[in-house]
Parts: sequence; structure tokens; C-alpha cells
Amino acid sequence: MQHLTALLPRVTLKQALIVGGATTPLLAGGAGVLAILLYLMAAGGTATPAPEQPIAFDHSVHAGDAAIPCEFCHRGVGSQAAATVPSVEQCMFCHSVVKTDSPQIQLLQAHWDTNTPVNWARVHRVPDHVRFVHAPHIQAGVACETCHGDVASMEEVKQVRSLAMGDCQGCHRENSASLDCATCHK
Amino acid sequence: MSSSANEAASRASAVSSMGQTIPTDAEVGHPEGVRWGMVVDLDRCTGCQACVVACQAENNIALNEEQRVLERRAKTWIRIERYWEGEFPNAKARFIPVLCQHCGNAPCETVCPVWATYHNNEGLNVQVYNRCIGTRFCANGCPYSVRYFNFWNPEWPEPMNNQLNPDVTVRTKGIIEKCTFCIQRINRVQVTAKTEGREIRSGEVQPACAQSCPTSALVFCDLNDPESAPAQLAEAEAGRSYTLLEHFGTDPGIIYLKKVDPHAELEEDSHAPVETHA
Amino acid sequence: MQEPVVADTKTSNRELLDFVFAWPAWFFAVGGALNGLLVAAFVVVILMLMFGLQFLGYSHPVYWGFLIVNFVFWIGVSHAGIMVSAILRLTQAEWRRPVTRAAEVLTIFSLLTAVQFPLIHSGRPWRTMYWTFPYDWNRGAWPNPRSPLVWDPSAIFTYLTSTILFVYVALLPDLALARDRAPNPVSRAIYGVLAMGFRGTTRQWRIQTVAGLLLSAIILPIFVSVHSIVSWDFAVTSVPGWHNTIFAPYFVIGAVHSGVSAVVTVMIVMRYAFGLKRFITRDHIDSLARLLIVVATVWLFFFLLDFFFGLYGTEPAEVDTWQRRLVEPPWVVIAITFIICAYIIPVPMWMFRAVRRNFFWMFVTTILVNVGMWLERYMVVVPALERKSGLTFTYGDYAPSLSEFILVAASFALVILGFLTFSKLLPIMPAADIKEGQILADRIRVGRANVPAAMRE
Amino acid sequence: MSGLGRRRFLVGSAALAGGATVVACAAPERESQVQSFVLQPELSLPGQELWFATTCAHSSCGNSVVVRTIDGRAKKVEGNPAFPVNQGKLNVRSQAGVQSLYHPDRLTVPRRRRGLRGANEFEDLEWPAGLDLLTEKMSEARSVVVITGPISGTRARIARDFATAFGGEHVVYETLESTVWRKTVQDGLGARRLPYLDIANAHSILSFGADFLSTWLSPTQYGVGYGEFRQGHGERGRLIQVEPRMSLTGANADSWVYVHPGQEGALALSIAQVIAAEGLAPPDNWFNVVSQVGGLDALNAYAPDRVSQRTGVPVERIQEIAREFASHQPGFAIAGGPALASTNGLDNGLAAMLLNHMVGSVGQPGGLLPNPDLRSSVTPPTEPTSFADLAGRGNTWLEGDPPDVAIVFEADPVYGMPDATRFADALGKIPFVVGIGTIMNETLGHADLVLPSTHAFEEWGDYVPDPAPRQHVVGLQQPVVRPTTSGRSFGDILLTLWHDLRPNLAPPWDTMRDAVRANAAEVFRGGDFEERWVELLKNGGGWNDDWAPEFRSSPNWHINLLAEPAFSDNGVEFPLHVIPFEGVALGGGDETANPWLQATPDPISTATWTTWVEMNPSTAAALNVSRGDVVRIETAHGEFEAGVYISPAAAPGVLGVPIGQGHTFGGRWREDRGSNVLASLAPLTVAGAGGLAWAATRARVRPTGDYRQLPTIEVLPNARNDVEEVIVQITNE
Repeated sequence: MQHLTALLPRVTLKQALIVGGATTPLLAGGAGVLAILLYLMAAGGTATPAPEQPIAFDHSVHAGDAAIPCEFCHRGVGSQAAATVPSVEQCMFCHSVVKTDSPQIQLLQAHWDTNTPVNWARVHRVPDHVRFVHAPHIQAGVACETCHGDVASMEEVKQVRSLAMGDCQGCHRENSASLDCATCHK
Repeated sequence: MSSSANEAASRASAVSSMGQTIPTDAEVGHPEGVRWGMVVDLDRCTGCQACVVACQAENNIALNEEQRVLERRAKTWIRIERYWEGEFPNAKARFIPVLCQHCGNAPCETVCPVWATYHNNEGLNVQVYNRCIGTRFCANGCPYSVRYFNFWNPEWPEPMNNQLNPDVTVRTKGIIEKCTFCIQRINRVQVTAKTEGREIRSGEVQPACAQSCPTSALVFCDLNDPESAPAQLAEAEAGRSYTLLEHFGTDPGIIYLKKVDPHAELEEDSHAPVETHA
Repeated sequence: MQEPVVADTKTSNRELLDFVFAWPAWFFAVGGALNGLLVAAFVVVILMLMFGLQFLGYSHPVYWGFLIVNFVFWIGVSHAGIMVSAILRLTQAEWRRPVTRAAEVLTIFSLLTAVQFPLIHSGRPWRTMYWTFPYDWNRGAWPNPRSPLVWDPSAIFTYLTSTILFVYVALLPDLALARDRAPNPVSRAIYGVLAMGFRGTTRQWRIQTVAGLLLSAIILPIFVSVHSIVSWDFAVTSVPGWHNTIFAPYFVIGAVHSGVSAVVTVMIVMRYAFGLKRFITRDHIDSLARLLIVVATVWLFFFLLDFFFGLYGTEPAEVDTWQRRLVEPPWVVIAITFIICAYIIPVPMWMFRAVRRNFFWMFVTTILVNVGMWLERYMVVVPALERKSGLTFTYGDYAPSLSEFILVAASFALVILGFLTFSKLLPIMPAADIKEGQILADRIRVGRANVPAAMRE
Repeated sequence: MSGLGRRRFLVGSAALAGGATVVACAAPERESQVQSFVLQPELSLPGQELWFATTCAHSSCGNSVVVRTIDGRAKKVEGNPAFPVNQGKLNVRSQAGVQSLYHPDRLTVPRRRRGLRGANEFEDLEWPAGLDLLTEKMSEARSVVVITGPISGTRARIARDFATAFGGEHVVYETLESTVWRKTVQDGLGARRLPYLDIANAHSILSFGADFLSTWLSPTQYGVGYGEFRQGHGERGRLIQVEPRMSLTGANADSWVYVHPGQEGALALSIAQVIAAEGLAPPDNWFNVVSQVGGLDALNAYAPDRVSQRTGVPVERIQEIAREFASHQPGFAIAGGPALASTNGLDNGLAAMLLNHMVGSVGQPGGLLPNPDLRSSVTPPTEPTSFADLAGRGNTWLEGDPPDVAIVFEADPVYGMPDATRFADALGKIPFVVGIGTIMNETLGHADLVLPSTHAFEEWGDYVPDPAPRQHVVGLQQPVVRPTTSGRSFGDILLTLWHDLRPNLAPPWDTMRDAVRANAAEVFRGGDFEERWVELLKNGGGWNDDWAPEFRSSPNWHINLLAEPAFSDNGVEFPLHVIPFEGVALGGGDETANPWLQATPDPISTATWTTWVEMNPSTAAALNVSRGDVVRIETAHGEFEAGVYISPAAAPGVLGVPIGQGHTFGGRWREDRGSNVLASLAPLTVAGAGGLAWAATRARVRPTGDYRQLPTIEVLPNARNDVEEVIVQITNE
């Protein structure tokens, strides 16, 4: 070490600048590559802003103010993989009488009248190579809020958890759920 | 062994010629657990290819177009190998379905640098597609050559993509794929059983190949479940059972039952050409 | 021992550094051609990234071929530098001086070339961080330590790092020399930075020498480990013809064989290309050739060991693989070519002093050795995969495609280009080392006695 | 039973609404969208699988299937575990049905011919325009011919009655027809329906060319029995296969016996002679039947030493077969494939039937068991029109008396009839040809109007499996997905026409669904039919379990003991025998458009995607060709090219050629691939039965000098099991 420090006083300012100039792009490039790699590793499930929906459905009104249980509309959640969105028909049970003059409800009415499905923008999704089944999670007593956040207070639903692999695993580990890759990966 | 349960549990090692030195996962990991396996009765197998197409359909296997067959890049997770014996008029064709053997001691698992293939605690040799980086080391290590590499992104011309099974990933280019014992079906049954608060029933899980096999030559089972019919069958037919390429010591999860040929002379010279008289 | 090169300081400075500052026309021609090859390979790699590995000749079940062969080959060649340089430095062989730098640079560039092959050969190179980056986050999925493919990067990158250090330490005085002689401020500044203020004080010389010797000692086990681990890529599997316990030393000695031969080839090329006739002499190639005779013979011994182990094992698949390698066409052609190229032609020729001291014949024989050694790797890797087990139904044949030839050719281009570029930017001959040799060789008269002007410490 | 057995199958109409909505709209961008359907049936949730029992195709194999659908799309076809024919199992072709459903080259809209017939120039039409055109032509027509594949049930009834109503007839075309075996059964057993083969309980099967494990009649049903036959409870059954070309069944036989083409009957009689002479079976069984064919004296002419030369089977071998067969009873003998496709095919079949009588296996467990006659209310499975009849009709048309309109549905006689019959020309004489189908084929290519039909998974129907599994069985077919094209079902098209043009003669049903329902109501009388109907659809059909009929009448022998097979040539100019065969995947060539089937390796040669010719090494050596060489096979009636596959199982002088390739119509995976052996066959018929004697053609082979790598799954030619490392381990216990 001494030998190396002995070299230092000989470095002039000019040399230091040159060294700096020569190495900075190198270091910056390396850091950039590293950053990209890190991003790629972590990517695939970061929290996203709320997407724009074809109909401005307000969860805070339904799940919050009206305190409708989640399962009332998302019927599949307790029994199968997808929580499922309700059919237009189900919306119309209430909205054929409730707030029919609202412009958003009229959008819904239009779908009902023309027999066209509503293409909701998907908020939560896991990649194609992941199998997520709602039913066992509900069975295990995991509350909807655990993963979806406090939807009852959201006007627009957005993803609040990263739902990346590590996120899932952390929860599985805490709850002694299976950590076998094949549990989730298909 | 005191109980037949234990016997069944260790059968896989018993049939392995190196069983003494290589413990099965049943012995080391989960003596009470599940070990999925299959009993293949070669005396029933007719080579009719029903399992091959069933597998293609269930697992979103890419179309094996002619060019791919010519390049030997066709993918068939289960394939019927046909071997000849003798010459006309005493030629005999022997069929054997070869699929991933889900070895208890799998050569492919140790060599994967990224754990894309590993052994799970149900005796399955699992391939995690998204983890795979495509070194193909596992395919080299596999003595059964049942691992297939994706040289292309598979394509299904519209509207053929409608038939794709949503429970199975469509594998992209650059990764290895292989028989999963229809793990999506196993998982589905497991989730169903869990939801209904019960154990999986014996014979409830059926991979596509075994389900379609007209002669029931392929029987899927839990090798550790002494109650399962195939396990009992393998027990009863112990004299006929063998595992493929035993000397590799891979402890396969697939037990083959020998083909019965009443005219076979099992002496040394049984395969000498017989005088023709045509 | 051999006579040291005798030249006065001015001459050696000029001759050793001339090429660094000169721009001969052939440099551009050769560089352009090599770059063309690299561009072709680049196109192939891009296509492979976009459309998968369909352009390669691989098929079921032969999933490794030319690219892995080439990987092993270049890892092998990379062993020469360290072998020659470190051992000779440690043993204070006087004739090493003009040889070391070229050998070390060859090591660096062949290593850099080699490590690219597993990457472009993998199906999804963009995911290889799972493999080479030991990271976890919270997934619980580290790289698999049981896999030799995980040992590989650690061994290779350790080797690469230490080699670069090794070269750099040896390069310091020369960088200082280049700094002092640089024709313009820019290059002077760059060399100045790289020289890290080396001024040639006694202290600096001492540090530099000790560091070089220490690194030589440290690097030897690494060098042995690298090719051992590469051999375990094969030896730990159950593929007949691969799983031989003799593989590690067999691969290492094979690597030395091909590497030292490559060094000789390179030296002869340098001699003419860079005008280093004064520094690379017949003595050098003579010495290396004598070394090669030993190495080649040991290598042959290990090859035969591998062969006999296979036969004595009497495992049918193993014997079949050997039969396929050595008897069945088309492999028999390759087998004969390889054994003739790698041993039967060169070694008896090297027995003759006239050959050993003839640049042309040494050039030819060492090229032949590497042709043979490339084929040897091909013979190790491919036939075994084509006939992997008793499931004869799945036997496959391997036919390399144009893409693979391009990639292999480009790997040679890359090494040569790297070598050229290095020699363009930095002195390829260790000027300081040579001068040291001259100083050590200088004699003065003390009284009647003619004694060395300087004593080794 | 599998897990599937406990799944609840659904009734198509109940759950289709959900699927309908999905299919009605373009598939959503799955990645970014989630669809809210307007109407959601109770049972259907997005992503949830629904199971519908239906039938696999228009084919006669008789399998009932369960189709897994998700979001209104068919995903997977599985065997219907409750159905008595296939018992949850399924063969290659039925499973590939889902791929035919989503075939990218399916016919989507009606098309009208623009160019010459067969020139493949069409223009698209709207349905009303197409129907108008058809109505116009039909209203002018004096006579109509309806040509269909082997259909049954209500669909067949409609076709038949429709043709009658329009002054015509219903012709059933089968590529390799079962007429000869049907005639054999009629004459030899006195049974009107094909017998049930009790394979599961048999101890020995002596099969003369019947490839029952692969393509013959009802392979899945037989496969289920075969599994039990081999390793079920009790004695392991022995299978002896006698044939000139090793079929898949032959490959699985314990004894595979080569016999010269057309000599199966002689061999059977020789076996009968040994049984009689050595007293291997009680004379009570056989004395009467043998008397009917001329008694023991007649049989003695077939003593092994006399027919050994003629059949190519050594004397000892014949005796061995006789002893093995007779000493492992119960057991039965059947004939099919090339044995029945010689000019003396009926005699060969009857000779085999004689063996059944001799060993007493007729009507006994483990032998041939009678199938119940159909209840009068059920339309019988349509028996195929024999080749001779069809060729005769073709001649009539050629000679200037064609019907005015031909309606062709799921039949491809232009492909399957030998060129020598000039059937395409005959069809060309018909002023207006309507083709109905899911995908183009040769016959549709010769049509003036092509109407897309719904796929089997998109339409209503019923069928009666033939041969039945010893029960009354009616399989029901219900739509499992909404039609993906504008196609309409064959039955609906006919009913629409009928009601438009002959309303007074028309049946009371407007649609196929009504017709099927009405038919079911007739068959399954009693109780609450609504409930019954739902039950029937869920089960995939109806059947009864307790039926024990007997063979009713005594056999009616017309066996010509001296019949020698005739061949297309004297064997000098054309020295080799061509034995066409149906592959396990491609069969007669109807399903060749399907890439799964194309890519399914032939079990024997492992070849895919092409036409090859199986050749003995010695034959190949004599021709100086080797594997992959392209040869031209010339017969007196045509020629075609095929790649050589050298097979150790092929007999010298016999060329095995798969049927199914050589199409010029039918989409990307079928067109211009391989060659059609059927086109070059001699138009010989089976005496007494009228079937095409497709194994009676001789040929010569000319190497072309070309080489084309055979697309086989095996990489090295002829991997062997008798090498050092045996893969398929054998035991003889």
C-alpha cells in the first residue's frame, strides 16, 4: 500500500483531470449497463399508475360508500383462478334504476343496448408464465386489501404492490406457503 | 420393509440397479410425500401415437412442420420409439413411449446454472421456462434425449391460436422445454382438493397422454401411494418391471413393464437372422 | 542459455516502438478485412438474438457444437501466455524476454473472445445475468452451485482479471517509455495516465518486479484451474465419452499444447509484420519448440489415457463413442487429421534442429498443431452427443451451418484484431524487459576479468 | 375412471351464450384488457373451463368426446369416459378435431366457381346469394344425387329422404370401404350389423390383414379391448396377424406371418384343415359348416403342404398357427385390409369366418358377439355404397345420363376413386355440383358451388356407432362453440332447401337441432323428455346396458374354395405388388389438412408429411435404391412418386404405400405434398361384394435419380433393439 501511495504525489492536477476524463465515460458506461441489468432484473411487475378505463367506475363509491363486498361483483374469486369482472347484466341489475341519468351509466346502458362487452383496462396482471389462482388465497384468509390495497378508498383503481416474484415470495415465506417454483410458474 | 407402503415408496430405488448407493428423493426428502410417476406397460402399448397428439394438444407444443422434422428439431414431449428386431419374415417392431423420466437423480438438474430445472418435493422434474437461459446443458446431460430446445418462437396462424391451452405457457425461442407430467393438471387438482378441503384422490390426476391411451398402457400414479392401482400393478408385475437405461443410475419415475413375447428366445442367439422362406 | 539480444538503447527504443507510432498500409488492409468478418458475425448474432438459434446447425439431440468447441479452443489458447510468461519469469529464463508480452496479450484476447461464445450460444443471452451475476434479491434463487457452468465464469473471470493485472504491471515501464516518446500531447497524456507516474526510480522498479513475480506465482494455480473447470463442463455429465476423470489434466495439457504453439505462430508473424527480426530470433523458437516436444508428448499420453480409460471401462456406450470417434466415417477422417496435425507431423519434425530453427517450418507446424487441437475439441464434444445413450432411435448427426463457420472465423478475426490493436497502441515487445536483459548482459572489464555490468538481486 | 368422469359435462345450449359473446367479438387484447360480457350464463365465468360431451367428427369411428372449452373456445378433445364405445379413450384423429376446427384455411364463405372445374378459381359469395343459386338449380333439377361420407343417424336420414324427395339417391362413399367385411358378416354370420369383437375376453386373435389397432372400423374401441386382452385379468391373449405388409397391428402381433397378397383365404382354409385333421377343435362345432363348403375332402385340398407354396407360408408355420389359435380359446378370426381387398376378398373373409365356426367362437364370450339390431326408430348407420356401384354410376353419368345436381358432403371420391374409373370426368358431366365441407378437397374443387359447413363441434347431430359395443348406442352431437365461420350444417342446408322447394314433402323439423331432438324423443320415449334430453346431451348420448341378442340366422355360405386372386397384370411387366395402407393419423386422406396429423409419425416408418414406399432391403438392392431415393411407381393405370423407406419388415416384392397425400386442394398443410397411390390403382372389384380390390394392383419401380431426405422421427435408419443395449426389454413369461 505504501508503495502505491508513494506514487500519488506525482500526479499533477492536469493528470488527475485526464485520468478523470478518461475514466468517467468508462465508469458511467459501466454503471449504465449495471443499471439496465438491475432494471431488467427488477422489472416485470412494478407498480403502475391507474390506467384509463372505458367507464369511470368508482370503487370508492361501490366498495367504500355503499360497502358492497368485493365478492358480490368479483364472483370467481373464491372458487377459481380469475376474480372475474361482473357482466354488464349484473351492473344493470342496479343501474337500470340507480343513477340512470349519469353520463357514465349511460355509457354502460349503451353497452347493454348494443350487446357489446366492456373492455376494461386490466390493472393487475401477472406475466404469462405465472399461474395465479385466487381461490386458495381467499381460502387461506388473505384479505383482498393485502394485494390490491385499499380499493374501497380508490376512485381509480391502481396497482399498489409490485407483484414481482420477490413480492409474492416474501408473502409466501412469511406464511409458510409453498415456495416451489412450480406452484406459480407454469 | 414392514408395510407395503414403504415397499411402494422405495420401489423406484429397488428397480434401479444402483439403488443402494443412490438414494431416491423418496428416501431423502419426503418419505410420506407424493412421488408422481408412471407405469408404462409395453405389452399394452401398440404405438398408435394417441398420446403424442394428446400431448401436443394439451401442452401448446409448436407445430412440427416438415422442415422441422427434416432438421430434427421437431418437438414431441412424448415420442414413440420404434426398434426393429430380426429380418423379414421374422422382423419385429418394438414400440416404447419415451418421455421425461422425472428422474429422482436427474442428470439435467445438477448442470443447469440457473435452477431453471430442479426437482420439486412431489418427485417432478420441473422446468421453469422463464428462468431458462438456454445453455442446453441439461439436454446434453439427459440420456433419454427428452429435452427439446426452442429454435424459434412458435407460431400458430390465426385462428389456430384459439386452441392454445391458457394453463400452459407458450414457450418462446431460446429455452428448453420438456414433459411436465401435465403439471397444470396436477396443480388444478391440488387446488380443487384444497378448496374442497380434502386429499387428492387416487387416480384423480391424469396427464393428457395417459388419459387418451386407448389400451391404458400409460398409467399415471403416485409411486408412494400403495393404494393406487398402478403401484399395485407394478408390484404384482415386479418380474416385468424395469427402468430405462438403469445403468445411468437416474432413478426414473417411470417404470416400464417388459413386453411379453411368447416366441422370444431370450438366449444369446435369439436375434440371429432366421432362415427365410419367401 | 541463449544469447540475449544486443542492441543499444536507442536502437531498441526505436525498433520496439516504431510500430506503435507508425501506420503501415497493410495494417488498414488487414484490419479492414478482419472488421468485415466481425461485422458478418455481428449480423449473425443479431439475427440469432431476433429469430432464435435456428441459423445454427444444432438439432435434437446435438445441442452443442462449433461454438462450444471454439470456446474450449480459445480458452486453451489463452493458457499459453501465462504458461510461457509466468513459468519463464519465475524460472528467470533469459530468453523469455521478447516472448512474454505477446503471449500475455494473446491470452487476454483469446480469453475475451472465448467468454463471448457461451453467451451468444445460449438461447436467451439477455437473461444470462441469472447465471453470471450471483444475485438474489428476495427470490431465493441463486445460481446453481452444482453446475460447472457456474464454476466456469468465476474461474474464467478470475483468470482474466489476473492476466490483465499481470500484463499491466509488466507494461508500466513500457507505458512510461511510450509516454516519453509520444509524438503529440494527446497520446502523451494518455500514456501518461496509463503509466501511473512510472519514472524508473529504483523503488518503482523494485515494486514492479516484485509485483510481477508475485502475480506469476499466484496466476499459475488459476491457470490450471481454468481449463480443469472447462473440462468439467463435460466430465461431470453422464454423456459417454465425456465423463472421464482424466479430463482435467488432459484439457490443461492440451491447452498448453495449443497455446504455446499459438505463441510461436504469433511470434513468427510479429517478427515479419512488425519488423522485430532483431528481437525474435531462432533461439526463441528453438526453445519453444523444445518445450513443445515435451508438452505434445505429455498431451498425447493423456489423450491415450483418455482413450484407454474409455476402453478399460468397457461401458458399451463409452466404447461405442470411441469407436465412433476413431473408426466410423466421417469421424475417422477428422480423427486421423487431428492426430496427424497435432502430433505425428509436428513432433518428429521438431526433433530436428534445422526445423526448430526455421521460421517457415515452425510457422507451418504450429499452425498445424492448432488445426489439430481444434479438431480434437470437436471430436471430444460432438460425437459423444450424437450417440448419447442406448436410445439409438434418437441418435442425431451434426452439420455446422454457415453461421457457425462465420462465427468461428470471426473469433479468429477478433483475436487477431485485438492483438493488432494492442500492438498499435502499446509496445508489443516488452522494451523495458529487453533492455533489462541487455543491461544484465552488458559486461565490463574489471581488471582483467570480464564481469557482468549488473548483478541480479 | 379418470377425474374427467366426475366432471360435470354441460349442455351446449345452456352455456353457449357466454361463449357466444366472446366469439362474437374479436378476441380481447389479453395482456391489457379484461372483458365484461353483457350476458353471463350462470355456469360460465371467464377463464373457467367448461366441458361439453359431443362427437368427434363425421367419421364412423364412433368415439364420443368431451371438449374442454374456455371463454368460448375449444381447447382440448378428450374421450368421453361414460361412452361405451371408447370409454374415455381417444385415438389420434379424434383428438386432432380441435385443430380442424380452428384451421386457418377453413372455408368461411360460400364460393362460386369461375374457371374450369378443378382449376381452383372461385369467387366469394354471400350466403343468400349462394342459397339462391342452389335453390334455383335445385328447383330445375329432375334428379339429384347426394354423395356423402359415412354419416349416420338423423343426418343420414335427412340425406336419404332428401334425395328421395328430389328424385335421386343418397350415395355413401368411403375411401376404403367396409362393404366387403359387411358382406362377409352377412354371409358368414347371418348378421345384419357388424359383430362386436370381444377382444378383452379373447385368448387368441387370428387377424387376416385387419389393422384393428390403427384404422380398421373402430380402432379406439378395439384398443380398449386390446389392453385387457394383453394384460387384463386372466390369460394373456395371443395375436396372430397374417398379411402381406406389416401393419401396426402386425407390428404388435406375437406372430406376424407374411402371406402372398390375396392368399389369406387359402391360408385360412389350410389352418382349418389342420384344425380338422388334427382334431384341434371339437367336430360338433364345425362339422356342419364344413359340410356346407364341401366337407373335409374339399378342405384337404388346402392341406399345408399343398398351399405352402401358394401362400408363401412354410408348412410348419401353418401348423403352428393352427395349433396356437385352436389351443388358446376362446378366440376369433377376422379379416380386413388387403385380405378383403383382393378380387377374392369375400372368399378370404368367409374362409376366416369358417375358422370362427370351427373353434366355436361365434356368439361366445371372447369371440364374435352379435350387436343388437337397431330399433326401428333409429336410422341405421348408412352402409357405404360399394365401389362397383359407384363406378357403375360414374359410367352411367359418363355415358350421358347424369343427374342434374350433385350435392357432395364430406366425401372425396375424386381423390379416392382410381383415375381409371374417370370419376372426376363423370362428376364433370353433372351440370351442377354443390360441395359442402369445412375445407377444400379434390371433389369440392370440382364443384360449381362450395358451401362452408360447420365443424362437428359447431353443430347438432347424432350418430350410431358401427360396430356398436354390444349395446344400443346413440351418440349425440351438440355445438360446443359458436361457429367461427359463416358455415351452416349440412343438415340445416338440406332442410332449408327442402322446406323452400318441396314443402309438402318436407319433414316437420326446421333445423338440425329440431330434427335431432325429435329423433331422440322418438328413440328415448317415456318419462319427462326435457329432463331426458338434458341428460342425453350431458352424457354425449344414450345407451342401454342389458342387451343380449344372439346371431339369428344360420350362415349362408357362398365360399368359392378355388378362387385365386386376380391382379391387374400378369406380373411380368409389373412384377411388384402395391399394398396401399391407411396410416394411423392420415387414414384415408380426409384429415390430411390437419398439421398435427401430418406431423404424427407413422408408427412403423416414423415418417411424417410425405408419401413413402416401404421396401424390403433385397427389393431395394435389386433396384439399386436406398432410403430417401425418390422412385416412380408405375402401374398399368397410372404412376406416382414416393421416397424409399427400407424396412426390415417389408416383404420382398411388396411395396407398402400410405394413403392420404397427393392433394391439390385443402390448405397450406395439404396441398402439393406427396402423391396419391389410390389414383393409380387398377379398378378391380371384389367378386361378390363389389368393393374396390385395392390390394390387387401390380407395379414396377423406376428410380428417378432424385434424393429427398425422408422426414422421419427416427434419425438413423432402422434403430434396432437386438443390439447390445436392449431398450425394449422382452420377456417370454
